[in-house]
Amino acid sequence: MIDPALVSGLSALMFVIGLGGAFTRKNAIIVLMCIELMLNAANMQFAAAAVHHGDTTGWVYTLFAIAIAASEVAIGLAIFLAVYGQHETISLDDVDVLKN
Amino acid sequence: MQDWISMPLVGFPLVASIVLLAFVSNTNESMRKRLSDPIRMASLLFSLILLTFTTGMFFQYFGNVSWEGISFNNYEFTHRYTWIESLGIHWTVGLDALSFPMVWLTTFLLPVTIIATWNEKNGAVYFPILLAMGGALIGVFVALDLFMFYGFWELTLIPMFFLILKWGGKDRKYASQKFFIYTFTASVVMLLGLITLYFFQDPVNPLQYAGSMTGRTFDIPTITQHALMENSNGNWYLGANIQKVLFAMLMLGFLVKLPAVPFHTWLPDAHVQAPTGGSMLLAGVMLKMGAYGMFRLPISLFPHALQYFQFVLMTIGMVSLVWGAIVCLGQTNLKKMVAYSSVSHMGVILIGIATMQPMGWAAALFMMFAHGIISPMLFAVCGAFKHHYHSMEIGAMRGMAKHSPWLATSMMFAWMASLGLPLLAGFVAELMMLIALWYFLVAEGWSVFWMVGPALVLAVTAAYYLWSMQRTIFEGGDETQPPTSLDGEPIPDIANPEKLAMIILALFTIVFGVMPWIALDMMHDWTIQIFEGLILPILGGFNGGA
Amino acid sequence: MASTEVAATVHSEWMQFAPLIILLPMVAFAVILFLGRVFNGHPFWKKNLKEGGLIALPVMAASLILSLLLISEFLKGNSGVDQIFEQIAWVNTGIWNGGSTTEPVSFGFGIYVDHVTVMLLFVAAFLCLLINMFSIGYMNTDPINDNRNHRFYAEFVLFCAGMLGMVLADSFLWLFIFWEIMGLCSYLLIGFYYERPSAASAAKKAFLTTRIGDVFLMIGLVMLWDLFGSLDYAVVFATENIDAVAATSAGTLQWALGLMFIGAVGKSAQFPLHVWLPDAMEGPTPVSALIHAATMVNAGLYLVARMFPFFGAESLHGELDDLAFIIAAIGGITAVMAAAIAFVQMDLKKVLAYSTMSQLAYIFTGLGCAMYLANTLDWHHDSDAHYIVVVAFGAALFHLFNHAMAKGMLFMASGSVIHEVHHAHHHLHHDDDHHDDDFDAQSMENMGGLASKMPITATAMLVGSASIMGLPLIGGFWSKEGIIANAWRVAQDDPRFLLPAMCVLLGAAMTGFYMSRMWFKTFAGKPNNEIAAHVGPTNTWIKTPLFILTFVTLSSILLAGMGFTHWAADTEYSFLSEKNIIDGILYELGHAFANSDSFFFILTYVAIFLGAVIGPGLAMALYGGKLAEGEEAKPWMRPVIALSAWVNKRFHFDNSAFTESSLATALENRLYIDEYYDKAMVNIVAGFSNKVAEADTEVIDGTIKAIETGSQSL
Amino acid sequence: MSKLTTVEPFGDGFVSALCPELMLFAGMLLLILIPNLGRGTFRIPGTQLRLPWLLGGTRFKFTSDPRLPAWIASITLGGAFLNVLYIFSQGLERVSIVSESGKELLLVNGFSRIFELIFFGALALAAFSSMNRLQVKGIGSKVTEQELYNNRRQADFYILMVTCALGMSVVALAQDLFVLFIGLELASFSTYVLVAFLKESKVGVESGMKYFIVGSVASGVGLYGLSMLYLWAGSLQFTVLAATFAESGTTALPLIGIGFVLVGFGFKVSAAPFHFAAPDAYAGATSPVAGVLATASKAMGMIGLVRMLLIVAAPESSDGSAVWLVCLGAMAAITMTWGNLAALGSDNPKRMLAYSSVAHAGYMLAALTAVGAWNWDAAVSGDASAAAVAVMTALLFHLVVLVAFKLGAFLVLSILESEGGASRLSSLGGLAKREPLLAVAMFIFMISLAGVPPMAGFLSKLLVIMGIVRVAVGDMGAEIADGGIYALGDMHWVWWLALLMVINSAISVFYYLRVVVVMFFEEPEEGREGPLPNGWQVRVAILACVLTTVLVGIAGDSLIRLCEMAAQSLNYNW
Repeated sequence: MIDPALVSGLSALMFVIGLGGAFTRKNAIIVLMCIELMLNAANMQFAAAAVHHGDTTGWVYTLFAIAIAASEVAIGLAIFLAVYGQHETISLDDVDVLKN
Repeated sequence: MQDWISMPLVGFPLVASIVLLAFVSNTNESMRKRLSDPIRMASLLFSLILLTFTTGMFFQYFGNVSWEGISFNNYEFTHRYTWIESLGIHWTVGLDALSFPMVWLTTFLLPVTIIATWNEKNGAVYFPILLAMGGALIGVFVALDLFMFYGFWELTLIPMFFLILKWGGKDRKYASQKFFIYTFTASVVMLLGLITLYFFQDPVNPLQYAGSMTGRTFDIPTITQHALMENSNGNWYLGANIQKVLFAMLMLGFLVKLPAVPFHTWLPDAHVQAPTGGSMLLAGVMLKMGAYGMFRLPISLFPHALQYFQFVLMTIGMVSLVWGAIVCLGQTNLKKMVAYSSVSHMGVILIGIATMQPMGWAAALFMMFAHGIISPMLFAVCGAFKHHYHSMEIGAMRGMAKHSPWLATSMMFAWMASLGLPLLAGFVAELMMLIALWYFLVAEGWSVFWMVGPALVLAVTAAYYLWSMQRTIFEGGDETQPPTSLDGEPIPDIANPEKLAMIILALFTIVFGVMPWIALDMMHDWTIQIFEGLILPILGGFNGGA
Repeated sequence: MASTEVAATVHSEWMQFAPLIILLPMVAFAVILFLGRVFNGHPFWKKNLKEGGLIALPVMAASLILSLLLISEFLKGNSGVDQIFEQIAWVNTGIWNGGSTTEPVSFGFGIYVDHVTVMLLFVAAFLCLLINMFSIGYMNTDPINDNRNHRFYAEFVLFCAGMLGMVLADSFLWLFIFWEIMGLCSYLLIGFYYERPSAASAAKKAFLTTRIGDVFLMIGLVMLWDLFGSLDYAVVFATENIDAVAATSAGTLQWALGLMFIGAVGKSAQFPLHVWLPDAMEGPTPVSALIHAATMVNAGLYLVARMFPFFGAESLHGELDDLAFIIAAIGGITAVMAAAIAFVQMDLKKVLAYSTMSQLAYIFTGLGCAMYLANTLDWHHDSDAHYIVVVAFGAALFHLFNHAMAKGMLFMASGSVIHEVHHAHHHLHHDDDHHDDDFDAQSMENMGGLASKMPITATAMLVGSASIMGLPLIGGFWSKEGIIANAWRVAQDDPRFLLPAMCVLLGAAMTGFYMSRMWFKTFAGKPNNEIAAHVGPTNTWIKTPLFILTFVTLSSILLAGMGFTHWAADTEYSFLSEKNIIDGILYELGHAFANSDSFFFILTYVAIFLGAVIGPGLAMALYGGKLAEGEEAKPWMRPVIALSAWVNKRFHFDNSAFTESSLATALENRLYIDEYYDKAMVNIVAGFSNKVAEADTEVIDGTIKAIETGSQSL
Repeated sequence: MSKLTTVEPFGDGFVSALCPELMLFAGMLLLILIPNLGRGTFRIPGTQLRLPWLLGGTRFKFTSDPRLPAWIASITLGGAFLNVLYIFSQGLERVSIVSESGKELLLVNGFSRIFELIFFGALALAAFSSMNRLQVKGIGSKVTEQELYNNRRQADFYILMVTCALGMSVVALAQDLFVLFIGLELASFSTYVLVAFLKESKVGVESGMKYFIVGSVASGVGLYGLSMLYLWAGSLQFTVLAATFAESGTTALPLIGIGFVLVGFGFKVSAAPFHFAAPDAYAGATSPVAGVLATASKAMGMIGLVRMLLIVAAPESSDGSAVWLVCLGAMAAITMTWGNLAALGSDNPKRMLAYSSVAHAGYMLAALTAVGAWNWDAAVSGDASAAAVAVMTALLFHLVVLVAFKLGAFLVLSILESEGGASRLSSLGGLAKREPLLAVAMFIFMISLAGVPPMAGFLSKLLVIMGIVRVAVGDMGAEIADGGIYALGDMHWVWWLALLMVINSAISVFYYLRVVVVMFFEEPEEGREGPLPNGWQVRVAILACVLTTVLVGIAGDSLIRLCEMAAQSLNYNW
């Protein structure tokens, strides 16, 4: 059995990577991937905590979170597609019609 | 007692205005033009009905109230019912000798303003807005609930904002916004002061009319009563520190409204851009809201703080007085000059208050009243000048005595009244202020050099008024002979309604100048009552208390 | 609701109508203004009512009659008619003196009559009526005034109401109120010809200059109120009140009175607030007569005369002598200065204006000296001292009377001259279209030799001038000698007073010169030009008041004989005191010409020599001369003209050295005082106010705007 | 307060307790179904027999009406709204929905009901007024009006609205942090799509993308915070969390976890510094959607903040301040000031309203701060918790009336938008001439936003300031009456937040008035002089907003009491 603490640590690492990526990357797809990374970090933490507390609710949380992540990806990709259709790019820096 | 009368005083013009506005709301332009005549007549009729009411109240025809002898913090025509019970907000109205002259003044100025601006464009909307303005102003004066007071206080901004915005001069956009924002800023600070005051009430023993949720009340008579009890014996209601802070916060709102230097710069802009009717009501009544508020709230509640801030108030008043007058001398714009002269006159009110003498306060009250009759005439003259000669510059039109004798006469009369010619309304207030000031300076051992300010202003006021008359009524030199025509048209004198308005205003200026006691007796009585009811039990001697 | 009874001592029923003396003209003001506005140009209004002149005339007559009734009542009662009208509580208020209650304060209006009142009341009411008559002849015959005379008459009656009210008022407050009303009317009347820029600026100058004085007056009143708790004469003159004030704050009282005196300086056009008076000649001539003879300038004198009880109070003994000196000194300086400027004036009315200033200065000197005497002598107990004080004060008041009559006459006469010169000019040139070309009807350059053409006018002018000069036995002589004598009497006590004493003595000679110069240049010699040769006699409306005033001036000796100088100054002496009139005249003559005190005996003759010989002699030498061929003056003027012709022939000298000197230039420029004032106004006041206005927009409003833009840019 | 009844999912009383939500669910199903009804047939395999099964194919005339989905959605949402009102009028019943394992999932009480009122009201108005919207003109040549009016896309729009409402009401009801999160995500996903709904316009998709990315990052952070809290407490039940926090709340793990969760909610209420996406989203979204974001969505975020700050990390009852007090106070100050200053410089009315809603968020955060300080005055007697209730009342009142005037303002803009854009201030030009009543309505909204009496906005601001001042003053009034002496500095520092708030509302007058000036003063833009597009629905919605704004402003007592009741029902330990 893996020590839940290690899992927790890994999840923290994933979260930091995800957060950092989300803030620094320009390509919307990569940002989306980073967000997924953050969600998955949370999932791992839930799982680890469920093991730690011996509470099954944690597993349920994980399942729900995976579903949420999936729908988020679906929505995100759809929006990016529409963006590409209008702007012909999905670089966050280049999409800047909105001004004051 | 016919207490109900004070209700329609507020409600009637507001409702009338809304009804009239509803008439024209969804009409096109030609329809509005056709409607403007009946609406003008209706507005005049409504305002005359109001005037009849208040005049009847004065002559004890309605209510049989003797305006003298109402003791401090007692009110006539009171009327109260629950409004927002949870917060202790009641619809409370009432009148005393402080507010009644202002209410009468408002109802007097409404028909006069309507007459003076009889031919204002887009009248179908203009006159109802004037009515709404009048209703809001009356509301301020009759309100005996802090919430109501503040509500009407801000409500007055809205019709005035539209008056300036829709009927104003070239820079009306800027001026109306500045007017609104400036006075609003000050009054929200005042609002915070009011709320803080509200919560400093003692909730343990639930007050009369207290809110179910808060255990405190917005009721002015109740609060005043409490303050009166607590203030005695050298105590400070709410404690010295808090009282000073609250006093300052409330005063800020009122000083900006008054306005006092250095918070006055909204006034010239607003006046110059405002239409004649707006200016008349603005200068006639709206500025007085500041002085009225001072008497009603900070002075009645925090007499100790008043004494503490006496020097500050005296300084502000003196600076307003002198600064306003000197700036007048440097003005080339007729209306701006008159606006600054208002600043100067409001300085008189502040000085009167700062003397803490019954005579000084009576002078302040009478100045409120007298200036309320004189300044509309000043602005009516300015408006007529602008309307007929398409310019506000002093010297744009010369030799008015020749081609526009009516306007010239009105102008001279108004100018003379404003510079404090005896037997016209303004003189009594100035004289009483001077006497009270000197008495105060000597009695309290202040430097007599404070007297230099008023002395200087008496001369400077004459100088700027006379100088401007020289350049308008008379002819100013060879190179500026009066024109024989204006844009090819013969030069017009003022129209008949304007003449009528001028005559009415001049008549009342003379009436209150020759027989000041008509209004002054009641004001004097109020100052004696507040002194004997509030100030003397608390201060009981010069330099006491603080 | 607002009337309280304060000591109403009513002597007879109709006395209740005394306020009508003020009210009638006030009502007439409104009536004339209204009717004039409505019926302007209507033939009935114009011809039959003289555009309001014939409404004003009966009103002024009624005022005069009521005044005379009041005066006679006062004389009958002889003294003690203090308040004959119940006081109206005009302003009720309160003051808190630090005690446990507030003290009620009331400002009331009532009528107060004493000897000073009575004298001034007669002068004002009488002259107002005469000037009104004169105006009808003067104003209504000049087409330039058509359709605006109702304005003149309205303002005129209001002015008279102001003067009468000021005289009758029972408190310093109401004195000030009516004083200001006069200020307004003088503004309106001086600016009567509003189309002339010079008139506009003169009106402004008059109002502003007097206003500066008024500010001081107002503060003085405020201080006085603070001392006495009232401004009613009945209160402030009460001995016990004066004693109470004297005990604690005599110095403050001196300051208060001093500030009030500045108000008088402004109103009576004394140095340094004299600049408005010459300019005020821009108004029509009746206005000049009104302002300079009957009303406005006398107001300042009246105010100072009103202060006399303070100076005379026993408890203030020796406390107010500095102020008395200042009053006398201001008078002395102005007397010489104005006379000097009058030397070089060519404008007929300007000469008279400066003469007014100079004569008023005499009166101030007289008042100052009288007050010094009252303040330093023990006159309450010592009957000699009492006599000295009373005569000193009486002399000043008598000079006020004489000057008012003479100057009123002179102005009306000069108006008559100007009027006719103007007509002659029109008659010759028929150029009604260009009314105001370069021709100056007021300049003495356009006159000369008019004695034969306008006999009544010339006579009036001659008598008036003589009265002003103080030619023995005529009008002003009686009072002027008194003033000079008193000045020297005081100078013996207090060397400071040598300044005013020298000034009045010198002034006597100067007066003699400039008044004679004026008369000779106008009436003697040959006509200076064609216009002067075509001047015709004047109309009846103008002649009548001249005739009456000539008589009054000449009969001044009668008044003197009746004890005017004693009675006007102090109620202890009754009118027509114990002597009969012949005795009185003889007493006065003896007192004047055969004074038992050798100093004053010499002084009298020095003064007579200076005023009646040196001054006129120089003027004759320079300006005298025969009339033109075939012109014949009236018999009583012939010797004067003949004498002048002889002196001119015998002693004529070339005065170009003087006329080209820088002093003459300075005098022509009024000693540059106006210029300095103007510069101060433009550079200091206007400059400063522009800076302040700039600061207002740039700094105060600028801060607001900076907050605005600053927050917007965020 | 009524007794708490416990109900198991789908047990007795479940339907009556969750009636509004179930109505929404049914409406959602109808929205999916009805527009698809048509002459669709189903061929039995292997035969030529076609059975009509009514789905797909050529649609009926009735079902192809483009306004149909809007009607369904409006009726559903409006019905839910009326249902809540009805429940209020009948007296509230507190129902707790507890899972079989004993976990408390949802709680129906005054607090949740009043939020349901907000959500359903706002969405019903938005849906109703969107009914007649025409698409923005000139988004691209390839798009025909036919397509834009496509029934199926209309259906999508309203389905999302209903799901959004559903998600929001779950947030209001949730008693488990994770349930709350799921509701939040449901609502968020709906709003992402609603913002990006105009996929034919550059602006629409861009704002959608930005809103999506920032929102996703925020919810990612929030979810991670959730997991940390779970790790710490072993449960995400609010009751458990609160109890655990009271024991050991000041360690790093829960504080960081709570911080992360707050980031998620802070984004929803657009509090600084998480407000950056808001202006873009509002500007790009259609106006009714932006209105929903500014009102309902914000209220939803506020629920999260209230739950986390006041329930979980509750301020201690013994000596006052909550741990987060200074942090939140600073956030409130920055948010209101930043929002106002940014709004000053904005020329786009929608952006301006967005920033103004940031400023309003600041005011609400200030109120929350005050609640956190409710018990600072140690001498306070039993009356003090009423202070906290008062602030909470103010907060709820503010959220309720905000729907009226903020959404109303967006609805006015939506009329202009369907005419030709509302992204410049000048597009409001001459509105007073073109349609005076609309201008008057906008004027009322603006001064209400600015807080000028007698509008509802004034009353709400007054309540908030009163609440803050009441907390700040504490019991000093009573003690002064007993002879105590206090200075200004003796008041709690949240008083200065009140001062900042009034100064900010004065600043805000600048930009609100600018709108008014443009409407009443300036000429219409070229080509826009004519009458405005028709559409009685949106005007009815605006009228409802105006009436609410004015009536509540003049007579707001009953609403105040309602909010007070709701605030009291939140009370756990204060």
